[in-house]
Amino acid sequence: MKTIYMDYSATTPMKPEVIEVMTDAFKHHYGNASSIHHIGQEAKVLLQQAREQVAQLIGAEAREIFFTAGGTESDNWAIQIALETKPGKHIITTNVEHHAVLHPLEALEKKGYRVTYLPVDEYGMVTPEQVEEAIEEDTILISVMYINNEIGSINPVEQIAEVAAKHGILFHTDGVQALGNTPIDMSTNKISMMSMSSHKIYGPKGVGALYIRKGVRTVPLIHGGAQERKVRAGTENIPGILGFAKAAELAGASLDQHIEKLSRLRDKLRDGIMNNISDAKYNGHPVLRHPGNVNICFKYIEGESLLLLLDMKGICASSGSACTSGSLDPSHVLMNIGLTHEIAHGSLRLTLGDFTTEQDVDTVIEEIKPIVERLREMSPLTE
Amino acid sequence: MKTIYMDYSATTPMKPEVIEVMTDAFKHHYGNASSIHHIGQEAKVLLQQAREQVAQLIGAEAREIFFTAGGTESDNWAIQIALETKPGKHIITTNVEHHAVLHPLEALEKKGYRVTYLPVDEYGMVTPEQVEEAIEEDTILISVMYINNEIGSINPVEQIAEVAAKHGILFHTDGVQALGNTPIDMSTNKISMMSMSSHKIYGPKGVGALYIRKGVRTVPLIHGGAQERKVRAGTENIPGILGFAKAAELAGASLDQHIEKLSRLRDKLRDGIMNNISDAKYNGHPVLRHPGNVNICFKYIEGESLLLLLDMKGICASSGSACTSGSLDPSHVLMNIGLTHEIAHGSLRLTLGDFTTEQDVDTVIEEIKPIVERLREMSPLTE
Amino acid sequence: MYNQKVMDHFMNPRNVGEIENADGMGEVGNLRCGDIMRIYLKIDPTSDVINEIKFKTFGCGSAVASSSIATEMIKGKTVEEALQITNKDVLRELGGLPTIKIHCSVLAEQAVKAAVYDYATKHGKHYAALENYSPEDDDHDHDHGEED
Amino acid sequence: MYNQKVMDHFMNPRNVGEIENADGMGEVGNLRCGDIMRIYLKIDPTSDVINEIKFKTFGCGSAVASSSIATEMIKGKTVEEALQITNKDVLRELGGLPTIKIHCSVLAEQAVKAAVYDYATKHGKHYAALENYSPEDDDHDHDHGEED
Ligand SMILES: Cc1ncc(COP(=O)(O)O)c(C=O)c1O
Ligand SMILES: Cc1ncc(COP(=O)(O)O)c(C=O)c1O
Repeated sequence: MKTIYMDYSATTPMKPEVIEVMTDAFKHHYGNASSIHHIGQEAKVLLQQAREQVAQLIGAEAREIFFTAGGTESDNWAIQIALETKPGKHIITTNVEHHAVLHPLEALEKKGYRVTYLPVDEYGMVTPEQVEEAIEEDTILISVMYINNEIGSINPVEQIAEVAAKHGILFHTDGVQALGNTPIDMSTNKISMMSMSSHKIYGPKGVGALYIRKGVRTVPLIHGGAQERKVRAGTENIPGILGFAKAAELAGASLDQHIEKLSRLRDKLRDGIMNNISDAKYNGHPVLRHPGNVNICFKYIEGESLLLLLDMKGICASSGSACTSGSLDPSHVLMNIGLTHEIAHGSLRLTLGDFTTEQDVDTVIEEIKPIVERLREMSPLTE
Repeated sequence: MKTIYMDYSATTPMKPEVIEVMTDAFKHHYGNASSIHHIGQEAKVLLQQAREQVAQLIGAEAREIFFTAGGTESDNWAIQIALETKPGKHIITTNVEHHAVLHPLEALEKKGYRVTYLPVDEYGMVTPEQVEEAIEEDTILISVMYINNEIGSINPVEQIAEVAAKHGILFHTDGVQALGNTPIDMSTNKISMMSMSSHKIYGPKGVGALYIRKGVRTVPLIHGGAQERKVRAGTENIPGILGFAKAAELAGASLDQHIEKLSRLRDKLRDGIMNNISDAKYNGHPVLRHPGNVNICFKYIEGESLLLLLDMKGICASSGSACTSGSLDPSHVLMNIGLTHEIAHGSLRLTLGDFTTEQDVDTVIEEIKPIVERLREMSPLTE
Repeated sequence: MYNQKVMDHFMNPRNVGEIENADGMGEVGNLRCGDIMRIYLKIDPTSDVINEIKFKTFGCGSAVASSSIATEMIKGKTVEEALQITNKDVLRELGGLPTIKIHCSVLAEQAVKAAVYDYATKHGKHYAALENYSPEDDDHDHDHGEED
Repeated sequence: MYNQKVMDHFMNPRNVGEIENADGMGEVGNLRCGDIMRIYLKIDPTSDVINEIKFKTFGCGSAVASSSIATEMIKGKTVEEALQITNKDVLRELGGLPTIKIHCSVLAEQAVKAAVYDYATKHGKHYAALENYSPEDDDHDHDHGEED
């Protein structure tokens, strides 16, 4: 059975060009970039090129890119930077952030910090005005995600960055889902820090970066050797970084087509499902949206069952149901956009990417209806 | 010109079997192990197998292995665990630890913690008695490296672990250089935590692990998703972890031969150099030593110059000279085993590994003498 | 995630449906947690044998599988026998469930009890195993635990 | 790490060696920091032209290269001309050094000054450029800075 992968927001398959760069690096560029000999120095040169490639994708300077082990580490680090370089005990964020932002902040609350979790609107978005109103005397950081990973809505981060800059407060955005899926230009905005992750843009796992605007004071989260200009210790993962850079280069070269193609397939998928199946709710913003994200709640059924039956047809998807989130409640994102438990449990996230075909979309539209019907027949909620 | 790589302690080339496992994973196992669909579930199964493979190399249980992004993160994390789970303000370590241990501890000193840096003997080693004497009322952690990365001496960590256990104090060891280079059996010792790094055992960079003995309370350093039993967030780097596991498997299968072969080549290299060149000092313990480590100081010359000239002959090595450490002083390890600046600046570390040949050793013995002589002729210190 | 037996019962659930004019009907679980299980029974009044059983479940794979296997285990048994079946039996029969899904087997046990209780109440029957039973306690203990 | 010109001067250093009965000899740097540079001069007493220059250096690649290029720059120049040469000139001539190695070029400038001072002292000469010079200040400013 053919696999139809529609879980690109969870992680992407790697592009063949990326795999090629990495296997080449595995064989030929194994050096430690801190070493003086030629094997080390070659690695160092490649590292710098990679930094430039990643910088280019977001209109940044190479020295504003600091490589990490992924989006989660970048999020944690950005918070740590605010903590250690700014006096103050208050942080502003939203109630639909990724756990990589929420959980470190919750840990801080236990240590005496105050965190304002801004409520979002029905699309999962906040406004610059909301952010401004929440600012207090001792606010040290505003962190608002760029694109929501579950429902795909795009926040007005550039305007929020303006607000933060006006008040002299650091502004961090979790850009993990935004990178390669929307144009980002650091040379024209005021974002202080942005988290990125390679495995969401067809690069390898275990690599990411934190953009830190020049002038922003930096401290390490991971202490040790003098790598990454002394603020992120650990032998540089050169093959991984080169893979990330290649993925960034490819993403930059085809960003417009990527967005155009995915948006079209996304809307086709949405329409195909919404026109065919009743008692369904489309989540997230209709327009200001991740180009590959479709998120729909089907009444009367539970998400995990839906995923399992889809999987039997080779279709890979995800859900914010309690059962898949491994917790008591459905995902905090679905709850915080105001869904009831009843609806939220039946959520389905289909995320498209560069290997998604028209045929894939047609197949999913076709397969999903009988599956939903079958589960509804089994459900005590359908009357 | 042929490259003769003798910098295995900085990082190792990857074994072909490891590259194969990883490229296969890149193509076929790109799933997010948290996903419910088959692509994710396959990844999860492989992750568990990998955990078992790494556990096996050190006689641990799979659930005692927590994957990280490398040795540095593991070191930082182990310290964080002690910090957050134990009341007390005192930590014991040695003055020859890797920066991945020393720098986080220095950061803690600024926050009011007291750190005892035990002085080492001429070989860079501490005794269990020394450790025991340093224990205070509120000692929360003892961290002593297993094998020193510069001079290769092996500390009596099992006995130190006994001392720690007797006093009910957590014992962490930086095992980055020990893994795959000396037999380790967690089932017969009392080490609480041990840091490991994949790229030192012919695996990929950007992957490592922290061994945490069952029963030791754990908290995250990197907060976020529920990966690694909720204590190390971030999408699992499955291909990297599989590569690490493969490397661990290979290391385990040939540990005895590896140690035997390297020790022989190491001693041959040492003798070849020491018998040929006067005014040289062999650093580190003569017997209790990393099987591939040769560390020699040549009087009257400076390490970086030596490395550059060796590199011109294709020989990759490292040095603890000030110039290569990027700081004012020669490496803290060389200074703390009691060397004078004069001698310490002329240090050379040659580290051998599985791809080192007899021929390589012969070549290095032959090439190094004229280079040392040439630099000595140029030196104002040679009279 | 799930073993073959669980998947089989999820993919091909036995006894799905409703029984019109059922002798007993029980529903447990709640929407908040995302599992609701309803069981219908037809019981021979003289022999007390469960002749027919059907279920409807809203929930995850293991909730469906637990319902399915529980109905299979109970079918043809007397009510007293059926009441002896615990979530442990359901688990054993399924060949195990992931830790965070154990509560689904509890739900199945409770759904059976609730349906029998309904039958007993309506038909004036008394069962020792229902002595301390109260439908309000139904809400299964919902600790999803830690993932393995 | 180093550009081709630096590597060339490191690999093939010009004017390595000693001058017996040198007219001036200067040594700067210290062992602690790992760089010591010694320069020997032969100077024509009437024209004040530096006829011969040799150096011996203990230090890293850039220390050797700085010594080598400095001796090349100075050879054949008058003492006054030689004293005008600063570490910036040495750096420019080398085509640059990594930030943490800049101090090596400073060392070269100071070694020349020290050697000329020695000559001046021994031969009773006075040079405007040495007016404020004192050999004790020799110790070059040793901030290795941050790596790029
Ligand atoms: C919005 C968002 N932030 C952070 C992360 C974490 O990134 P990583 O898995 O690279 O640690 C993810 C994905 O998992 C994400 O979607
Ligand atoms: C003893 C020791 N500890 C820690 C590390 C850091 O490991 P990594 O480079 O994987 O972060 C190294 C190597 O760099 C090491 O040799």
